[in-house]
Amino acid sequence: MAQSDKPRWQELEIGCIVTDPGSTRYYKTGDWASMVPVTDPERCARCGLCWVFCPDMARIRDQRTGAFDVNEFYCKGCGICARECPTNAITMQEVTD
Amino acid sequence: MIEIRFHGRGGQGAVTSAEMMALAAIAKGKYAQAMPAFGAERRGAPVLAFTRIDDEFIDVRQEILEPDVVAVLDPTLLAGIPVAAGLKPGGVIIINTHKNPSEIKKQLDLPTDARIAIVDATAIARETIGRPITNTTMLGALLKATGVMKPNDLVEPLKKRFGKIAPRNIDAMNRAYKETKITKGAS
Amino acid sequence: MDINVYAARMLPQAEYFAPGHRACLGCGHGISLRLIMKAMGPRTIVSNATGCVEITSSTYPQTSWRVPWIHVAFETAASVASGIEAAIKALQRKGRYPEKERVTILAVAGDGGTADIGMQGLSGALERGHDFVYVCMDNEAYMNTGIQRSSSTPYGAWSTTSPFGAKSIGQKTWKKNMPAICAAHGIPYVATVTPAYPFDMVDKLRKAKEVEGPAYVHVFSPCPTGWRLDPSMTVQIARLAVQTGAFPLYEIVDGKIRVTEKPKKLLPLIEYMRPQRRYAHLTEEDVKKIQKRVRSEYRKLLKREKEGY
Amino acid sequence: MTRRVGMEVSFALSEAVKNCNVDVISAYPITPQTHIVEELSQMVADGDLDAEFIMVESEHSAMAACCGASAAGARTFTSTASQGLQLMSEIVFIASNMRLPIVMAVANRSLSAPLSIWGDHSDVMANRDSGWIMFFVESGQSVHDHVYIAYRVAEDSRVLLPTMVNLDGFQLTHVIEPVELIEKADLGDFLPPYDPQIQLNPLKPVTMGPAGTPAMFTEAKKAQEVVTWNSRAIIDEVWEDFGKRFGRHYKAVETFHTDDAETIIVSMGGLSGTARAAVDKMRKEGKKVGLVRIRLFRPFPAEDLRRILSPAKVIAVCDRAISYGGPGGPLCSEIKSAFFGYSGAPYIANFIIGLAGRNVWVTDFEHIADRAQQLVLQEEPAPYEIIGLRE
Repeated sequence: MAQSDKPRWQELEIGCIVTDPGSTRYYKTGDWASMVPVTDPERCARCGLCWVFCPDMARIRDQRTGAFDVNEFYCKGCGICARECPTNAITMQEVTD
Repeated sequence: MIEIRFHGRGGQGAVTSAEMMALAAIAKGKYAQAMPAFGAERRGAPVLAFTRIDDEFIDVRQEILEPDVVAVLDPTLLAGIPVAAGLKPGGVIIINTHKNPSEIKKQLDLPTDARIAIVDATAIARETIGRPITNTTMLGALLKATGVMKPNDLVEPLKKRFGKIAPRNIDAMNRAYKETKITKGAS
Repeated sequence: MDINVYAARMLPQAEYFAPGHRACLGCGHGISLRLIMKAMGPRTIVSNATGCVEITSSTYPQTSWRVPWIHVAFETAASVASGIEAAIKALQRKGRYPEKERVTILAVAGDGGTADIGMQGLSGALERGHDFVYVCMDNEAYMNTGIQRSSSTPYGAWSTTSPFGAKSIGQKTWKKNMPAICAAHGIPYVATVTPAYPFDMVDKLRKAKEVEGPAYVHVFSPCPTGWRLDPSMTVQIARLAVQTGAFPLYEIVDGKIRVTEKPKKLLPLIEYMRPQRRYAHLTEEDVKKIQKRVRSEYRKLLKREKEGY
Repeated sequence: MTRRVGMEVSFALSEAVKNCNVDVISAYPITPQTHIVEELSQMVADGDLDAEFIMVESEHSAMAACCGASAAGARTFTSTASQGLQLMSEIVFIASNMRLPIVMAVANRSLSAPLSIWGDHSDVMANRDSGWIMFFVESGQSVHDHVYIAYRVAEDSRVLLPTMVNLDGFQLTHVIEPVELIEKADLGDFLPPYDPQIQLNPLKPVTMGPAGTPAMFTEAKKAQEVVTWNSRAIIDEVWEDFGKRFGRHYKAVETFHTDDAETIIVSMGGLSGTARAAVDKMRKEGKKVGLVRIRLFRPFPAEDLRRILSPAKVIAVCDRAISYGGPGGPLCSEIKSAFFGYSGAPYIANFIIGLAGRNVWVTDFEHIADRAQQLVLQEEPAPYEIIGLRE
């Protein structure tokens, strides 16, 4: 069966190299999550520890308020941010459709 | 084509003799080939080396079974090794020995009309080079016995290989060239 | 408040390791790699061994790497790095390399790719003195292939090839001491780090990068999947590893050791072990035995530091 | 002008590597390759060759370091033999799919056990499917020439494949013979400086050697297969250019007295010389015997062989390796499959010769030609025969 969304052999780069650096950024790992962190911006100390400890670069800082929140496109729902948050501003909740 | 087989012991320089002959011939515009018998032997063990010289491109790469010339660098080899094996009729065997030709003849199984050339290469090497390494001395004897090249043709390759000690090796070769005695072999 | 609160703002904002990688949720490598790359910066070339990092970050036709990156085989991180280093040296000398400034060569391999199959290649590269940084991403077993034991798996731990049973405690051997082996090569810099101490980690990797010649950094990187651990506990368990003495943080600069994180009093080892179901089968006796060893190893480090070797 | 000198073949090879101005050499010593790495080390030590020589701790690391160096854009050389090739084999296969134009000289030697330092083709044949372009040379001259040719082919942007120059251990590596050395100045633009198409370079990051899922692996292999076959046109082009410049003309399949030959001996590598001497001798005796020397083993010159061998009655293929429990010699089985399904195929006999440096004499090739002519008269096709076997 042809896999039409994939490159044909003629279209592969020499030696199968990947020329778009960091291109997994187009890949949604947010689908994996069964839990999602919910941040209370009032309690967020803006320390950025959740950003430091996130394995998936799924913590984003609100430029205006400085508070941190989840990037659901990448968040796999591991819960490290919630556990490490020094002010307990993050709680893990089940993903609902 | 002239095919030469050298018999020596590991460390005596038989391979160097074979190489010097080939390099001198190539420098004269001839085709030549030199190679050791590729054994696992170490210093002291009997070894073989080969040289081929021709006016035309040399195809064959096999070892030499039927040499035109055999050179024996070490007289103690005569006791255990059939050094004359395959020597072509009319060929020549050159032996480093202080014995006389008739004594040597008894130790060898020579083809008809083969010639024997003898030289006391060990004595010459000791006196000239200071060590009983006979490879360059035997080159003189080989040249005398075969006429394939002149001692002068070997000077450059020897200089290149031996550097500072080349003059003594060249002296040894020249002296052997003069002192080598050639006699008819088997009747 | 923890020093790390301030550390967060001192870390470079740029990410050279991109999101969308396929690592398990809660993967310690995800955190470690981000931090490592922040220390290494953009002028870095990565030589990656086969393993979790490689396979989750380079699924064709995508890559998580924003720096040049190469993967050849399982046991070749260090030897490929030597080739890259030599090539850049030659090409820069001959004026034929596009980048004129110093390029950092970073080799990345797991504990299997370092302590087992890649050990010879690593030893060779360290001995030859190539200018590169080697990071061992130690998650204490072959996690990529499904949790098989390595020589870096700790004593007593369960894995699929060190199972516990009537005649087995689990892993029968003590964890191989890779930092000591690397230090024995006389290289200028060796360090241990873990993502629970991010500032320390970035600091040591910066030193590793700056030093001329080989640097070896051993990264204690928890694997929730293989350790049978709640994925939210990755950072916490790494912190406990340090606080119990199971994984001490130190650096060895030109042969001299400095313990960089010294808990006032080591916590009981059970606090580190209890959350990990890979240790669930151990008896109290077993835990005591392991704690005894852990503490004696830790004291040895302090003694070495004090005596200055 | 070229300079005709007597020198050991290993040194003639090293001279060419030097003249190619390689950037990185990564190698581990193994008999009978040692003279090559010794000479290159000396050249680097003397400053005659401006390269980084990585004296690795194993052949596995030698090839891995070559991959790293080549990926970083360096002209890269290595050399090995036998067990060394086997140890690095894992990476040999990787280098080709990664399209790294490494050049490697293999001083062909048998594989243990029993341990043997002597020459045959077991090592290269075990790596037959590694995706490298494979040349077999038969003299010091062709060794020297094929280093230049190998780099030119490997680095061609239409090819970008690693290339192996196979020279028989001892029978070539350790022989002193005349070689016309091509000096750097004579080389001219035959070998332009290496201009890497892909390069590990922070100014333009690429990811090399990614993980291939089943969804793309087949396509990756098809692309590799096609580029390998397509390299043949470039190899021919490079040989032609080489011939024009230096007067020595090489072909994928070289022939001697094949036009009217009833029996053709097929040989590869250093023993071809002795085979040629045998054919000369047999021709003088009025026997219609010819010789084919296969210079290019990958991509395999099947079409050339069909064209050249078809008119003969009997083909005697000489292999220096055995495929245990298989069809005999690997070269012969490839030639047989080249003919399968084509009408008018000649009778193909297989002889195993020169295992582990066993001497092969002119008389052996005479025997092979005679024996092949006997075999053709038998009703059942004969399996292979081993020459010089005591039984």
